Amino acid sequence: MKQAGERPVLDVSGLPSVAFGRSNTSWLGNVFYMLIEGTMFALLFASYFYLRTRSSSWPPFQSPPYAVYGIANALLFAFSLIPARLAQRVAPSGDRQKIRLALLGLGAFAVANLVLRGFELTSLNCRWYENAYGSILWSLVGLHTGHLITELVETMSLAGVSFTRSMEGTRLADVAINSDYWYFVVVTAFLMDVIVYGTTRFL
Amino acid sequence: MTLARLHSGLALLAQFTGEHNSLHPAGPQASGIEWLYWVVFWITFAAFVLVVAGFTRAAVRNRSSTSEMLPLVRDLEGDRRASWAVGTAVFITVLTLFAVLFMSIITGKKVEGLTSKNPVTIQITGHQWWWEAVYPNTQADQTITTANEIHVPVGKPVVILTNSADVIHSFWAPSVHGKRDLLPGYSSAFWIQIDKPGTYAGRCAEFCGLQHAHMGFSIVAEDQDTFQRWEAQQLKPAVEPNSSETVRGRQVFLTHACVMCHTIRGTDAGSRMGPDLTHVGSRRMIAAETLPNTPGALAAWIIDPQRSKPGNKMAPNLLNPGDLGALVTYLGTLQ
Amino acid sequence: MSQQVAVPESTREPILARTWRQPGGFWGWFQNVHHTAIGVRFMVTAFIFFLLGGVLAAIMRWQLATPEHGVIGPDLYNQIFTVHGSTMIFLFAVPMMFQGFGVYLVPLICGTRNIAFPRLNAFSYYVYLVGGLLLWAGLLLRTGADAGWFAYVPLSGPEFTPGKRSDFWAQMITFTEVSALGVAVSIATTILRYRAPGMTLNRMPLILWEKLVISMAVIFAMPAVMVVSYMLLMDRTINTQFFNPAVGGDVLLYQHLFWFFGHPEVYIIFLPGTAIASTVIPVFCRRHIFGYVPIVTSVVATGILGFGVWVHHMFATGLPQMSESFFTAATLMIVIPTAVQFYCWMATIWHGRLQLMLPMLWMFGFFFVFLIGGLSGVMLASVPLNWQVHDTFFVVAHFHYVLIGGALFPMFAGLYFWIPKITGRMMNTLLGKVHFWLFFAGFNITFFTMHFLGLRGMPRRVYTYGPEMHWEGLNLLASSGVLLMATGVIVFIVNFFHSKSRGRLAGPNPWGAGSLEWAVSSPPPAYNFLELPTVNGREPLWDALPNQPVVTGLRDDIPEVLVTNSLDSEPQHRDELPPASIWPFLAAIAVSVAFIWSIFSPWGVAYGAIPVAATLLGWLWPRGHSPSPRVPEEV
Amino acid sequence: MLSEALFALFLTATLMLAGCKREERQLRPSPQASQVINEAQVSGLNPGANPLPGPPTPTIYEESAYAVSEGKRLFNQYNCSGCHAHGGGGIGPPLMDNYWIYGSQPENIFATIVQGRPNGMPSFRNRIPEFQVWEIVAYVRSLSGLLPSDVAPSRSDELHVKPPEQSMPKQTPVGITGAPEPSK
Repeated sequence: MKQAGERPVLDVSGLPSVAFGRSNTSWLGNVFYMLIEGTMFALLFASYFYLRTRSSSWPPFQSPPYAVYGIANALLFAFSLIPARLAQRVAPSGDRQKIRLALLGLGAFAVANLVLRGFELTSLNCRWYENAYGSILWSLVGLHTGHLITELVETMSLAGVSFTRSMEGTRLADVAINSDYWYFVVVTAFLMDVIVYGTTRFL
Repeated sequence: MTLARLHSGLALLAQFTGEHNSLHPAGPQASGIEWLYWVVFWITFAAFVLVVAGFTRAAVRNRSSTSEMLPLVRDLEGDRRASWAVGTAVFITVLTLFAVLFMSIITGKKVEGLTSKNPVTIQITGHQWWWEAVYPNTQADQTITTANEIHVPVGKPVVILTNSADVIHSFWAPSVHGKRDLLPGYSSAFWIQIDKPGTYAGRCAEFCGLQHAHMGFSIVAEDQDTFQRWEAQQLKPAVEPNSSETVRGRQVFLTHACVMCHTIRGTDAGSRMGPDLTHVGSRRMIAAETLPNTPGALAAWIIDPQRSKPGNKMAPNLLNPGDLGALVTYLGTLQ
Repeated sequence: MSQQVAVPESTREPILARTWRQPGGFWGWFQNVHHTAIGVRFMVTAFIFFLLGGVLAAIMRWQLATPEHGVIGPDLYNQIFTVHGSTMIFLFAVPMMFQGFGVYLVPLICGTRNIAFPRLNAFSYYVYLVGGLLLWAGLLLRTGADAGWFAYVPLSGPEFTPGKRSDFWAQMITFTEVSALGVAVSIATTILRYRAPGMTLNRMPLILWEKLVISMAVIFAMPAVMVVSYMLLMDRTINTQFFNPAVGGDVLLYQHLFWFFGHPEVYIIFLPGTAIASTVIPVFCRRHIFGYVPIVTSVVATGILGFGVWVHHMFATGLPQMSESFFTAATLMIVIPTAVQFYCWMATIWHGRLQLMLPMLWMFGFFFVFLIGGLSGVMLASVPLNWQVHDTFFVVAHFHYVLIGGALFPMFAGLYFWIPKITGRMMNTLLGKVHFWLFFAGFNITFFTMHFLGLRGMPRRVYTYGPEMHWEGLNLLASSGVLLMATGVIVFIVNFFHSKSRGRLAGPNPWGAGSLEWAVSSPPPAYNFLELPTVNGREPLWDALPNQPVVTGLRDDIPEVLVTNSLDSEPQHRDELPPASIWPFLAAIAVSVAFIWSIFSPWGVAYGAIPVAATLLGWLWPRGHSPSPRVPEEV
Repeated sequence: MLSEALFALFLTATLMLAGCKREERQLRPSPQASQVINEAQVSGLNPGANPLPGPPTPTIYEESAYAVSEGKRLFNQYNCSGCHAHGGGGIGPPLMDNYWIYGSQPENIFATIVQGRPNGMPSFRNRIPEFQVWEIVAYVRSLSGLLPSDVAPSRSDELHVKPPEQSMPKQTPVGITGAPEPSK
């Protein structure tokens, strides 16, 4: 029987079994999903500007969305980057106490964002069935709200796991990846705000 | 010269419809496109022959019929020569594509370049599944409305304005010009000109539902005098019935379902749902070029339009034979 | 890295087999997450959809054989051609060429033990299966989509397609796109992370390059069709106004978004064909491929340029002339990378030692057929010619030459090439040749004829035509070719089942090929590679050193794979893959319920999200402790 | 592989048995249905919760999304909207509410269209073939949510004048007395 030992071998047993950062496969998968969803956002933005060219006035015969809740939510999103970054920083240490705190903090921000988003929805000054402007506006906000809900569920699930003994290995890497995804949610929120509140007023 | 013979030979394969053929142009637009077609055809044909010859030569050159596993080939000298060959081939390909692009753009410009100060204007509206043709005029009573059969003067530029009443259709008479989509919410214009008198068939080219297959139209190109006579005739209101039969026919028309959808100018019938029938008797075909305009076909169409065009918007009409006969006779008099 | 005494193979093999074993039995079938099983499922399912789509095609050709033929009425005809097109594109071509071949082959060619995200991959299969069943159940329930495979609004919209026909179609799109996106993420991650040590980017087999480019094309193109099919669905169910011109909507927005997906889609279907060509040709010419770098460049260029040409599907809508000229130029430009690949293949054959075995025979069919399709594509790229032949049978001929030439011929080449790997037995050569000639002849009879029909003015998607058009002779000829094609496919099926049980045993490497899938037994064991290989060249088996090292040090008792970096595939860390699980299947069911429910009530999305979230939690919930606590490290 | 095939087969068989009337499209109505109603019916006034015994009601129209959408098309093109607006009423009574002067059953509405009613509703006898009247009847009923929402039409490609029929809340029809109609 031929033995592997007879051949030159490349021994990898000393390599780590979990990686943080870019060499993590889930990190890469997450990047791909952000690309997919980013493309969806980009296409909706493009559709928004396309539909704008087809209408003589914009917003068509109605006032632009009431911006106060949107601005408040944008500020909240900006501050939410703090717990997100914190979670990412403490994740490799495996310190469950800190991870719990950071995740719960992020979750609290997500809940607050979602509540404010509810107010935003009531102040868009149009309905999705009124005209194409309303449809694209609601789609944009709706798509982003979907992401917000997903991210909330994911953060709370991770927070749940962080109270069990399973919070080790790849789960720690998942905490860091979860923060990456939160950054994505925040960036798309800003872009969306610019379009929903900005272009309806200033362009 | 031999090239010309070959052309006609190839054209023979793709012919016999006469007036409905991209390669049988009747005006400058279709001719320009036909010219481009043949140029590009010969370019691609040459490319095809060369590539097939190359693969054939490559295949027979070192072919080995054994099915045993042969050792690998390493042929650096061959690779070096192949680099040159591939590079040259790519270069020629790029040049050829530029040539095609150039000719395509100049043909496009030429084909689109037709214009005139005082053209005949025809507003075409696509309906499921027929064509409404209006010759607009600032005076409402000078506007001609007809369906499916478009008359144009020979040798004069005609501008076609497009519109759709429901879904997307596409206006296409291959012997006259390429197709143009009729999009709801958009109106556009394009120019045609026909130099040879005759009748040119056209069809809807964008899938538009159940009767997409039977959505034909025709363009009748005639000399200026005939065209003007046709115009004058179309402007008149409907012929008054002059016999008891036709009086009864009009009565049937006005008291049955017909009146719900059709217009006959000069009577109470004024609905724009179906084709305008004021001069229906003068048309060659009915039902968007599906049936000949004969009394028999017309009667069959009135009784059961769903037989030859299932799904079309005209309802079957159960008329008693006397009423039907009178109606058909009446419609036949509407020249 | 310390040298370690290797455990003898004889004792490792059972351990590895137990670690990687997938559960058997009825429920085991739904838990399997190994890429070979899922890949074969994709292929078999897609092939069944191909046969079903072919039956529809045959019915259409029967109807069109004579003028005013009354076999089927317009309503059924419209459903049949729509379902035929949708099936062939969404349920056959992409799942077969990208998902099927990709999922089965990529991990083997990378030299690893399973695909990345194996559960996502299994989930993608179930979602695809449900999407396909949805479309076909629709057809059988008289709810067949009937607005064409690109379902232009307003015809497919709320006013002109009453009932649920378009909704079924739009949700089928969602299912298949979720599936394709999941597989694209898995495949791209596998290629970028799981390549064997030594398989640097510069040595990556061409098929991996192409799968990577296709995955990226999927990632950027498929969102467009999801966006547009959702707009359509929302217009129909919750009364949004995206495509209603009366209140600011726009029908061309649909076309722009659809073709922004639709044209890259063509390359998503065609590039796997070139991947197979670049894999098969060197094997049967007994030499390395000529022009590795130009081919890679061409593939990448095709992937990028494919996103810049979508407007050539819309020339007849009357866009401004400037933009039309631009898109003509872009479309012609995309000919160049394909031409480069053709010339490189020609040079490979020229300077090789050709053995015309079955896969190579199909390759020549591919060259011939695709060449015609590509050249008629040059004609279509020209705006004035496009005005004449667009939406006619000329276009039908063109895209069947491109898609059957670019996907089906390579697919059969690939099947004859890899079926010995999948089943362990060789296919019969004589039957294979009969299959080829029947199919090749039948195909050309049917589709070459259609060029003439198109020039003679026959629009596509007509359920019948009048005798006064004089199209009957050519149509009858076109219809007759279907018989030959169908017979050919039947011969293939007979050949498959015959060889599956009685064919000659293939052994690990029947063709003497050079890529890593041929290093393992046929069919591959559950763990793929007993020892993970290392690589020394573009054709790992041909270029291996006499004493090529193998990888040791991965644990045998847990499903572990080696993660390397993207550029030069240096080992980075070990990664534990999840074991078999029923959760992907349950999640697919939950997602399907939500999607289908949302056709009938918008509340389906809200209520349906609850079981979806529950199954996803079950899927992702940690599986207790790893056998040994694992220490994270920043790499 | 076998279990997969069996599963698919099973699913298909179940679905085929279920059938789907919603999508039925009768492109060629039977001669009876295309008849125009010529028999004079002496109706007089018989409003309210006491519908006339009419001809048996064909249910096919109310179960087919195509027939209802045809009804919607005809409702607009035959200019019913001229008096009833898009169901909101104008010269004629509104059709979107739950208040039915002449009964909400299909045969009541059928009789109303064919016979006409005092105060302006003309008789369409002879003018509209019977099957089209039934289609219009089905559409009119969808206006007040009396048809299942997967059969009722969605929004149209026109100016937005009212919520689409598929999102109409189901109304409980009442007669002129205000009491709910006796259901059949």
